[in-house]
Amino acid sequence: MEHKFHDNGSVVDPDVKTDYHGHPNYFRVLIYLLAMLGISLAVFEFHLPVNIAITIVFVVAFWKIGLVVRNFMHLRYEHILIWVAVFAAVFILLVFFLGVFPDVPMVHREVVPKY
Amino acid sequence: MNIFPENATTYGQEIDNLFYLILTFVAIAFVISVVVLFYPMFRYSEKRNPKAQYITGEKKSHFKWVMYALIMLAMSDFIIMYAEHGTWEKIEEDVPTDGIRVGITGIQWNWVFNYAGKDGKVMTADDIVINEANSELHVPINTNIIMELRARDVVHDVFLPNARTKYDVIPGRTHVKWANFTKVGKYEVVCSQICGVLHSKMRNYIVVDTKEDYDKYMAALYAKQDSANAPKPAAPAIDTTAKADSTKAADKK
Amino acid sequence: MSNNTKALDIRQVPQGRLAMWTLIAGELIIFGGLIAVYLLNRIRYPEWGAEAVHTSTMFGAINTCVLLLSSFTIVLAHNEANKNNIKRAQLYMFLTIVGGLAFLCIKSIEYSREISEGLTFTSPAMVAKGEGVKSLFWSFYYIMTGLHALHVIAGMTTIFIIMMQIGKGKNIHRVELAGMYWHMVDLVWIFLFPLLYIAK
Amino acid sequence: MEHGHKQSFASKYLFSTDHKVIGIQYITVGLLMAVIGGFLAYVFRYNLAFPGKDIPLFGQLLPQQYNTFITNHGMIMVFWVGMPILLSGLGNLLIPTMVGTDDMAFPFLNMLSFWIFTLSAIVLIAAFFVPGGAFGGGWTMYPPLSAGGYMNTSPDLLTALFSGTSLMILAVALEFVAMLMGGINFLVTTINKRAKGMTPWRIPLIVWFLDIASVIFMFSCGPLVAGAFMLLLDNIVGTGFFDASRGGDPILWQHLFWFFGHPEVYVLLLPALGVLGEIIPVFSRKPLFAYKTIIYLALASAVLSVVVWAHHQFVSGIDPRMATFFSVGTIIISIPFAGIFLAFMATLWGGSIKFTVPMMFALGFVALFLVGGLTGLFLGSNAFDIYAHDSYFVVAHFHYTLFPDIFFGFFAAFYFWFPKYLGKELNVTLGKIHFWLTTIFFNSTFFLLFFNGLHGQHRRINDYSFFGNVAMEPYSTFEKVATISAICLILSQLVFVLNLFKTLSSGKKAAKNPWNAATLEWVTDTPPIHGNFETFPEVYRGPYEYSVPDAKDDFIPQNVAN
Repeated sequence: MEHKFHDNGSVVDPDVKTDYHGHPNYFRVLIYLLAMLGISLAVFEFHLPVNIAITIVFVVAFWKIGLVVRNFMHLRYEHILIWVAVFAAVFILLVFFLGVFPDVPMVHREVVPKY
Repeated sequence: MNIFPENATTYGQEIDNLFYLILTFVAIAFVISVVVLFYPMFRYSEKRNPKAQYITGEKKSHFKWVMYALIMLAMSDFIIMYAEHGTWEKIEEDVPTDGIRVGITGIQWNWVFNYAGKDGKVMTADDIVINEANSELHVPINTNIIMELRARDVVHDVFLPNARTKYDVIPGRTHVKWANFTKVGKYEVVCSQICGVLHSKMRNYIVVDTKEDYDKYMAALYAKQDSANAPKPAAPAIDTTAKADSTKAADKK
Repeated sequence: MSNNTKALDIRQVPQGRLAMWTLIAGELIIFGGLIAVYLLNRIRYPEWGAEAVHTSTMFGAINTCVLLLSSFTIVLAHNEANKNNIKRAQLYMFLTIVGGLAFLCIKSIEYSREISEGLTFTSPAMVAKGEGVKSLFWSFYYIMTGLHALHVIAGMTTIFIIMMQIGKGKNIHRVELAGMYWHMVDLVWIFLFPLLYIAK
Repeated sequence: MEHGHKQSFASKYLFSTDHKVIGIQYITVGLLMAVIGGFLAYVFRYNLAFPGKDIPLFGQLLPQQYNTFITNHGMIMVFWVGMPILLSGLGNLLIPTMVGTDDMAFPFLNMLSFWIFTLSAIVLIAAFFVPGGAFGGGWTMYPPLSAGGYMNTSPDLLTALFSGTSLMILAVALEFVAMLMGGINFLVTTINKRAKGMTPWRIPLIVWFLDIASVIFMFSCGPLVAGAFMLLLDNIVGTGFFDASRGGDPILWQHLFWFFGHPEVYVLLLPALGVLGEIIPVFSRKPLFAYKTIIYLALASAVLSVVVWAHHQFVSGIDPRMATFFSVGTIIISIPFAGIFLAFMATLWGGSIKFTVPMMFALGFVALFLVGGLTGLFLGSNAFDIYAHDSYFVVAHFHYTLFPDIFFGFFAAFYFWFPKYLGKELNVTLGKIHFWLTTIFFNSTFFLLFFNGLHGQHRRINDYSFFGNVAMEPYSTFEKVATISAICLILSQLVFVLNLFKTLSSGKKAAKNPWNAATLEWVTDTPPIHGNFETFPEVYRGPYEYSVPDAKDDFIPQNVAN
């Protein structure tokens, strides 16, 4: 069925080229990602103090996620609303985590009945 | 006719007063809203006002009326919050430490009452356990009753209408709540959270005695426990099932 | 449109990408909810660190590597599809599917090792010993990796169908959409890897 | 447009990808489920008033059946009546026509969504017929009651899978999948397929609200989907995610459930508010008061809706300080909704109000919701909630919010858009009788229950004569009044059914724009053709241009250029 939208700018023809965004250097991104993986493995191998290790590992994980989302999923070329949607998802998870935090991990273990 | 059932605790009246406070605000808001909603239905009906005005409401001079109402609502909201917070703190956060400790454990479908045994602590092996249908928990008047609330199988909810208190009991947790009864009488303890087939039949009593009656009742209970325990070693107060064991094991870590 | 510019009007974002982003946001919240629940329990039970020792960091790292490489190949497939090099796009998509299969194979080797140690979904032996809390770690391990594996299978199926379709010259723009889904699967794994394999 | 070739019955009515047919399908299934939900309500209400008596059309009600019935009544009315009718039904019917396009962005996905939804309804109903019966532990499904075989003892995987509990979880999960598909469709359609000139501030309020509701739904259901997966595995495999003896946490489920469960209330509320936003301006002949501000308020409430969930758990063992935080959140979220309602009331001022049937339902909604909303203040303040939680006060409160929301919202929409989408004029007298009967019997059913609740009547009990506090007069009389009114309320819906069938069989053909409304769906034919518009309209103005000074008519349709 041909579409009668003329010039409202929406891309509705299914076979139209969707390559409206730029392309980063994918290979370089891959190298970064593998290097990040190396860092988290190194952290594991060298038995750093637990707190530091966990911090590094999670910073690296978020960094990797950022690299994949921004480059492979082309979020860096995307409309602002898409950014809002993705960050809203993260924000909502954070709210959930913080709201439940006092009730699950912080529950004093000793209140469990001692029979 | 009383709106609430008979009040029997020190903080019960506060809850009732809170209701009347909120009712005042709500009644005012209700009357205003009803006027705002129904007056235009008469004044601006098709017959009386055949030509409507063009008001988009985006102008500040129009929208300010909504703003006033919202500010009023917000203010009354926060007055209510301020007024009730003290009651909440008193009931939920500041549990007194001195008083008589009793254990109330929800099982399908009964409340099990634990009196402290000789050691003065509940949930130990020498507790006096009452696990019968329609059983009574005797407590003295004008004393802080500190209730350790537990559940053994599913989620229940201790509801004492006359004490104006209620709390869920969750397997794996202990909630410590309190009440101070001011009237002698026999009050219901019901389960207010659906807990299975016979949820509707889960009802026991709290009996508030004078101090003398309570002492007499307890003395009789201790005597009975002694005679029951004399020939054989003390039986565990609560059956230590595999579930309880594993919780305990988890606990030590 | 010229390269390297953002879509300024939201309507310039094609329907497919818009829907895919919405789906990804929804999926991220589902997985994120699971991860949040796991994290809450992980903080509550420090003894889970001792259980995580039984997971194989080496296998996990290899799997991460495999998924990263497959993400790379699918993004190349998208690149080629845009240049209308259908054959090369199909080749890269095939490589991605191979990557997914490799991931699943490694995962199943891991599973069989753990199951042979008695660490199963419910770990009845542990529960019988009264170590129910420890068995819960394994329940979480299997539900998280299992749900992820289901997504891997779904992603592979999608990529396979689209690989067939573009062979007939249809739906070339869908290569990118399948790729986005595959990246999402990759993302989840990137987060699961430190959670389950490194934090010990 | 493809309206030349012939379609078979199945492809035209059953497996149609036309958004209008799908919308009508959703509403039909929703109404059928409402019949089931209403029947369940009738049975357990009758049992409450006359415990132990034989119930006409049913017989004896066992305690387990009572639990099953109240559980499924709640489930059905929220997820299988409110959601399909208000969100999916209205969304499918209205969004493409109102934004001026031919169909949804993904018509096939849309059809799939409807059939998955129907499957979920079938799964839910099937649970009644498996051994052990449907789940009966409250619609909130709190574990451990819903896990580990407390309801259905299950020796092996297959029996466990086909137990009432598992089937209910599966049904909910399937419904979520369906609604997620629908939500993606709504969003993409609105964002990407708008007519030329349909800028964001020219989109009708209901489309905005349906989209905001979809966003709330999609962003809040994730944790519950994960939780449902875990609960299902607890049931069929025997894991211990919510088993306290193995380190699981029943409170966690409550958080997961209410993190979705409370935003769900707004998912149901926003589409109905959107209906008001369409109807009130049309029959006041006045622009919607503060249209942009209403949308900003709705967005604010969408953001706030994720920080209020734990007010359902004030007495369930959450941290008391967090309870205060959530109490404040609850109180704050009342402000945007109060603002929206006040804007609707302000729309009436200076208007020229026509009391047509849809307008009566819309105003009835506002008036009744006022009671529901204001009683929410009692429950939102956490100290009074200690007493009122899980009592009939709560039951009356949420029926005063959800009944006007789901049914008055739906009836208003029904009487308003029926002439458009089915092309027949409804009988006005029957409509007015329907409105008055519904309003009167609704109030007499639920208003007295506030007093029962305040007197300590707790929920989900099949026989109150067992409890001294509530077995006394006048509360047992109130029970009987509520039951008789509830039966009358259900019977008065027969007027609606009569009106519907009379109109379908012998109604007059409706005009193209019977209400003189300005939005795009009234521009096209009645009923709209497949593809909606002969030529796609172009939009030049906002959706509520009524009584514009110096205009020819008292309304200017959106597609009319200056």
